[in-house]
Amino acid sequence: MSKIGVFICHCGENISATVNCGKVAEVAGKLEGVAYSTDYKYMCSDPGQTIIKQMIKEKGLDGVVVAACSPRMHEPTFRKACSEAGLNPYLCEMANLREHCSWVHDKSDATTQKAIDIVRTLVEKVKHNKPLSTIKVPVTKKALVIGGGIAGIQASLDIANAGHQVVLVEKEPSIGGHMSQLSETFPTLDCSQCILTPRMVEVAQHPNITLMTYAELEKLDGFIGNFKATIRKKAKSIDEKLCTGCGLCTTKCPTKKIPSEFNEGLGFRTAIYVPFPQAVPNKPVIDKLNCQYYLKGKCKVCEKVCPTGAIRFDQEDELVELEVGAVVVATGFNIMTTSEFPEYGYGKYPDVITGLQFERLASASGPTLGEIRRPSDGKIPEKIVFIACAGSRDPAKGKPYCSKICCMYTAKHAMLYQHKVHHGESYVFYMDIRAAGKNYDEFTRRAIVEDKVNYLRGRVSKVYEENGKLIVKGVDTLLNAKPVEIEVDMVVLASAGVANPGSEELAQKMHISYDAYNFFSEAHPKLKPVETNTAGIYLAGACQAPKDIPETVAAASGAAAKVAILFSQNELSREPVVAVVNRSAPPLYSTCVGCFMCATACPYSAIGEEEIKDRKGNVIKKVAKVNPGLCQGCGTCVAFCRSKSIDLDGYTNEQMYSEVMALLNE
Amino acid sequence: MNELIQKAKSLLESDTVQVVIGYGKGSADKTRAIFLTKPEDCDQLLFDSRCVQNLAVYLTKHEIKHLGKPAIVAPIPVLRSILQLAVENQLKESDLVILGVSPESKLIEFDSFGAIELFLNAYKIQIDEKYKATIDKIKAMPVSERFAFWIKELEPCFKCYACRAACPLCYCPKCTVENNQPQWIPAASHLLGNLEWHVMRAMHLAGRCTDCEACYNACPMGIPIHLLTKSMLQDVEEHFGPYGPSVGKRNTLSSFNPDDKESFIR
Amino acid sequence: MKLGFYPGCSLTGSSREYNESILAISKVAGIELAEIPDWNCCGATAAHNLNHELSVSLPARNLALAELAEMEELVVPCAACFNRLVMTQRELNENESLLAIVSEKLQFKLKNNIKILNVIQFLEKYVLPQLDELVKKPLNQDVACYYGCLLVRPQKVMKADRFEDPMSMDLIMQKLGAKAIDWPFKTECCGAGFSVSKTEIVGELSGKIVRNAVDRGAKAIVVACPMCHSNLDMRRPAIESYLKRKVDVPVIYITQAIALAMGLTPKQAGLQRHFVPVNLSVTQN
Amino acid sequence: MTEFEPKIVAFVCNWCTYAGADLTGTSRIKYAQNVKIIRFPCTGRIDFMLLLKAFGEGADGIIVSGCHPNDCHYTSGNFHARRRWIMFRGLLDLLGIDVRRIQYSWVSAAEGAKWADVVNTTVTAIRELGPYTDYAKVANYLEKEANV
Repeated sequence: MSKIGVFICHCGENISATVNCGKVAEVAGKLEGVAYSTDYKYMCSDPGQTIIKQMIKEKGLDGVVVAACSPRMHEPTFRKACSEAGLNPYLCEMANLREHCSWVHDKSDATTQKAIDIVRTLVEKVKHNKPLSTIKVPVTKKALVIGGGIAGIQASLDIANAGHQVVLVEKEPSIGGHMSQLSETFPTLDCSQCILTPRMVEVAQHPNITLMTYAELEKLDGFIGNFKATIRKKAKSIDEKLCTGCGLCTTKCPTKKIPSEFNEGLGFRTAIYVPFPQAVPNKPVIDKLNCQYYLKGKCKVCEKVCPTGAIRFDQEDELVELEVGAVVVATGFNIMTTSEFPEYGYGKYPDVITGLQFERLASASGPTLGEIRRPSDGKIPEKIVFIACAGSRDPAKGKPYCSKICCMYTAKHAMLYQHKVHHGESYVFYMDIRAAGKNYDEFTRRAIVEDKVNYLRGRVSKVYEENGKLIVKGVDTLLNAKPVEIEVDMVVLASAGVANPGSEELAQKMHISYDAYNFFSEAHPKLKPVETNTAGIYLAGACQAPKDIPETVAAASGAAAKVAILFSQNELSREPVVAVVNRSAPPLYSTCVGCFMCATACPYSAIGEEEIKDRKGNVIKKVAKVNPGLCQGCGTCVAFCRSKSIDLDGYTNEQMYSEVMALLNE
Repeated sequence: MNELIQKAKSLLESDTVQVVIGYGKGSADKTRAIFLTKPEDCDQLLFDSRCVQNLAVYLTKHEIKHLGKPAIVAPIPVLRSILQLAVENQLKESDLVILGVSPESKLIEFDSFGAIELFLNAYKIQIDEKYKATIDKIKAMPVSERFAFWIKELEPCFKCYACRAACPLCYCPKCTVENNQPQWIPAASHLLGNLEWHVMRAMHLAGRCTDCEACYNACPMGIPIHLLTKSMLQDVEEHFGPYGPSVGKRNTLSSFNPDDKESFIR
Repeated sequence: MKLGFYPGCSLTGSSREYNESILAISKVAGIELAEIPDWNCCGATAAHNLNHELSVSLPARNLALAELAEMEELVVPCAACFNRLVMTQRELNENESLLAIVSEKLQFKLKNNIKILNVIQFLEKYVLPQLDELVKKPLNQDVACYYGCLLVRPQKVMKADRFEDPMSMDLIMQKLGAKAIDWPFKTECCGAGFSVSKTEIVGELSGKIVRNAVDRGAKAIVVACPMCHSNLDMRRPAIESYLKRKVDVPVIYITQAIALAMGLTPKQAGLQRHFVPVNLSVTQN
Repeated sequence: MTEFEPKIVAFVCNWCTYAGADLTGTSRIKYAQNVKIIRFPCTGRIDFMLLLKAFGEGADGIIVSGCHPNDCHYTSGNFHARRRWIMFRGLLDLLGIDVRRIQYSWVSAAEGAKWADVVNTTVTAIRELGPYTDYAKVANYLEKEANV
């Protein structure tokens, strides 16, 4: 026989104005299993809570129903009170008499009767409540940051500076990402490398950061606080401990004509290479796909010239397993290589280039040492056209979204061009100028007014070559709307920002969601912008959508803060509302028959297999097993289980069943 | 037929399998399931149009599993059930040898579940027009009359659970009806319990049933419970596309499409 | 194999050679084209500028006649006719009330599921597979394939690949042994209907097309649309007066090019009907 | 004779409809008293058997309500529930269990007014249909036997 206490709250007059609280308490007191029942003006006040606590002790209550406001409001309050009086908090339930009864009905006997029905229902539920304890999940205070661009660098530094271990994984031989390729940055025109390289060095030297370059995530298992990551460290073919980074090998390597990724194909590199002079780590890797030795079995020039004997041709990929508590995904973006736009001639005409290529031309460390020279013949272009929205805002052929950064960098490009080629003429074809941001509109205005960049509002229909010139056919839609044809020396496409190739695969490895364009999805577009739907995995930067540097850095610091918050606790406490697969006596061991319909239905991939073994270790049967770290307690699995073998603590079959029975039986 | 007998013999002789599940002569003019463990008994095997029992039901039975690895005589309904059992993780390819029987009574061997699926592509589940007509007729009744019709149909049910025992997909070791915490369905047979039992049975088969009619064939009272599952098959097809067991395809009810269409949710 | 065939007005008048060459190559390829009995205007230009219902009803009648003749696929060589028929089919499939109005007018319930093929789609599906065997005299010339607008737009309906830089005719021409030059004017406007009202505009627009083709070394311009053909060919005087120079590059239908490559005579291909003479030594050697 | 007051049970999810009904309360929007709410974590948790049991225990009508598609707190519980309801509804309809007595709806945490409307229209509809005597006769079969 249960000993349940029922506490009816008047909520001032919020409840008692329409519900006869005294009557409710009186009737509730007579219900089977109710040992004590009372009503009080403010149950949530200190004296109110004291009544509950006293009665738990005095009457030895084994269940409590507080009939007051919505449990969404005060359930934690009353559960805490019960807990303080020594009663398991999960033996306390709330009956919602305010939002669901007194506020929505007029004063009448029927309203009071409904209140009684609600209380009776919860009393029946509480009879079947079990003591539950919060689930404690230990937290491994080490973070994995995937991607070593400015987002990954910022996130790593912030987490490391908060005192936690970080492993930063970068797939290229150096960290730095797209930002290291940029010339100057808007809206201040300060040099990208100058502000980035100190951060890169800081990463390399930080005692809390382990840097793994030329490495990729192979697998991610586990759950918040307890991930197990497998990292593939691709063979660099050098012994990093011995290599001093002297660079002799890269100067002697006979294979010199490999298009440089860092220079976007506008320069060359060798087969053993450091992607750029400021690379971190500043040690070379051998590109096996282009190295003569790997291709033909002969060469080994680098091995001969290496003063420390650091070359290792037989090195193999290495798989490293890491235990981490949180993951920050900062894999960045890429730009559309516009094969979908044959009319712009990208790939056909060497002097039609992407914005990223223009960055390399404008960069002091680039292939032209910062002089704007066109790729075909090295001439300084006298006239240049910039095409904005090359692929963005184009549902027919490109991407329907706005790539956000192009308006600003196109203005910057035109400005840099005008600064470097004083007599040059520049044109920008645009749809709209989207320059929302601190000092952004001023910047684009400066390009137009001070640097005399010709902005033409209209689209380009075609770029073609005639007599060594590029003819840009477009339209100027303003005022005297007319078709325009401009003969130019170079065309720069502000290509749409797109998700990195392989991001879909990566998202699947991590079980995070992604949108139709393969950008990773945040848990909530407004209130959880750096969280993913998987607890413990956060997003930073342009892997989520195209972002500029300030926005990326802000997101990275936001993600780092989330990690630091997580790491501020030794254990995570979770509501024990999780699903459980039953156990029974042999020979059944569990009524679960292992059809795993629940596993396919689980939104969190929280259900796995468990082998039930006999004493000799032989597998008797395979049953479902819920990982309480991953389970979020939706109970979808419960409704699927044909044999009722899986149940949800807090909302068990018995509890829900008795609620239905009680509600309908006066 | 000889082919089948020879194959069964050689499987037992070589000890590839320890039991052959097949059809043999039953009482009167009927056939029944037989379980052969000795090569010399294989001559008892037969196959003809009377063999409608779905033998796949034995594959998950504890008693049969104990006999060792089985070979099973599998006409199309059995093949469908085997495939569905595989989808539900109840069978592995290495668990059994399948002696497929084509509609022309030819022996077909399958080396993988994929091969069964490929074969079954030519034999999609099709609901007989006469059943469709019956279902339509029932659906055309006014709701009260329809309810009365079914209550009357279900009244003779005395919960022998033969329907459950005959169904290859009712393989749970402990059924919801045996659950008493809470007692979802009253154990005794009476109108409400009968109704609840059959609703539950049909729902548990939604999207899984392969339309073998074993339940109906097994029912001693001849209650047309197969109409329920057939109607649900139609519903599956109407709402979620073509139906049929398929390896690697999620069960209709444990999967979803964000664009699922309905017209009754406000 | 028997396919439905809708010639339209142009193919019986100004572009008879288009008709002749299609029929000629079909015969060689063993394809029977069955003309829609009692066909009428496709609704182009006049109708679709003035009366929407009429512009749908006219092509719908043709579609209905084709359905009555139990045609499953319909070849429509004229790009304008093709455009009208396809647009009509789509519109009737999307607009039930319009379909009801049109069905009422025609006294016929359209199933509206005929597959409509333009000449390129027809060639790709039925001629291309046998082309290797049928080419007897490869064309060893540089040609410019000119697509114009009607075969590729509106993109949503036509679903042409790379509609700013289509390649389908180029690929067929390469099969014939010709070299299809890479040029930027494949889909530029030829001036279309201004041919009649403002010929000087056609002179300028078509002039730029012809000039670019010639400057890039094309020895012939290959087309698949009667309108394009007449502007580039018949309006050559206007083109020359715009360009202020003489241009003798011939304009041929892709079907004529195939006919020549199949070894048919220039007459069978209808080459004698052009305004700009087609110099055989230019197209074939 | 007093007017028939239908007994209606509402099965709702915690995150959308329960919160939506809370909002109805805080907005002081009045609705009929006939509906009593049972809180589930998610519509995905709602076992079809509970709906049957509710009719068996004398409910005249049922409301099932949760998050709008794509808004599920658990990302996809409501999608699973929707499929289940599509199938369950078809089966009940075939069996002559009156599907008009089950109102399914999506009510978000922001739709306090919609909740009141769903309740009121359901109450009106069930009132018109009258008590569910067909089912009650079957359900009371047991009691009658016990009384004999």
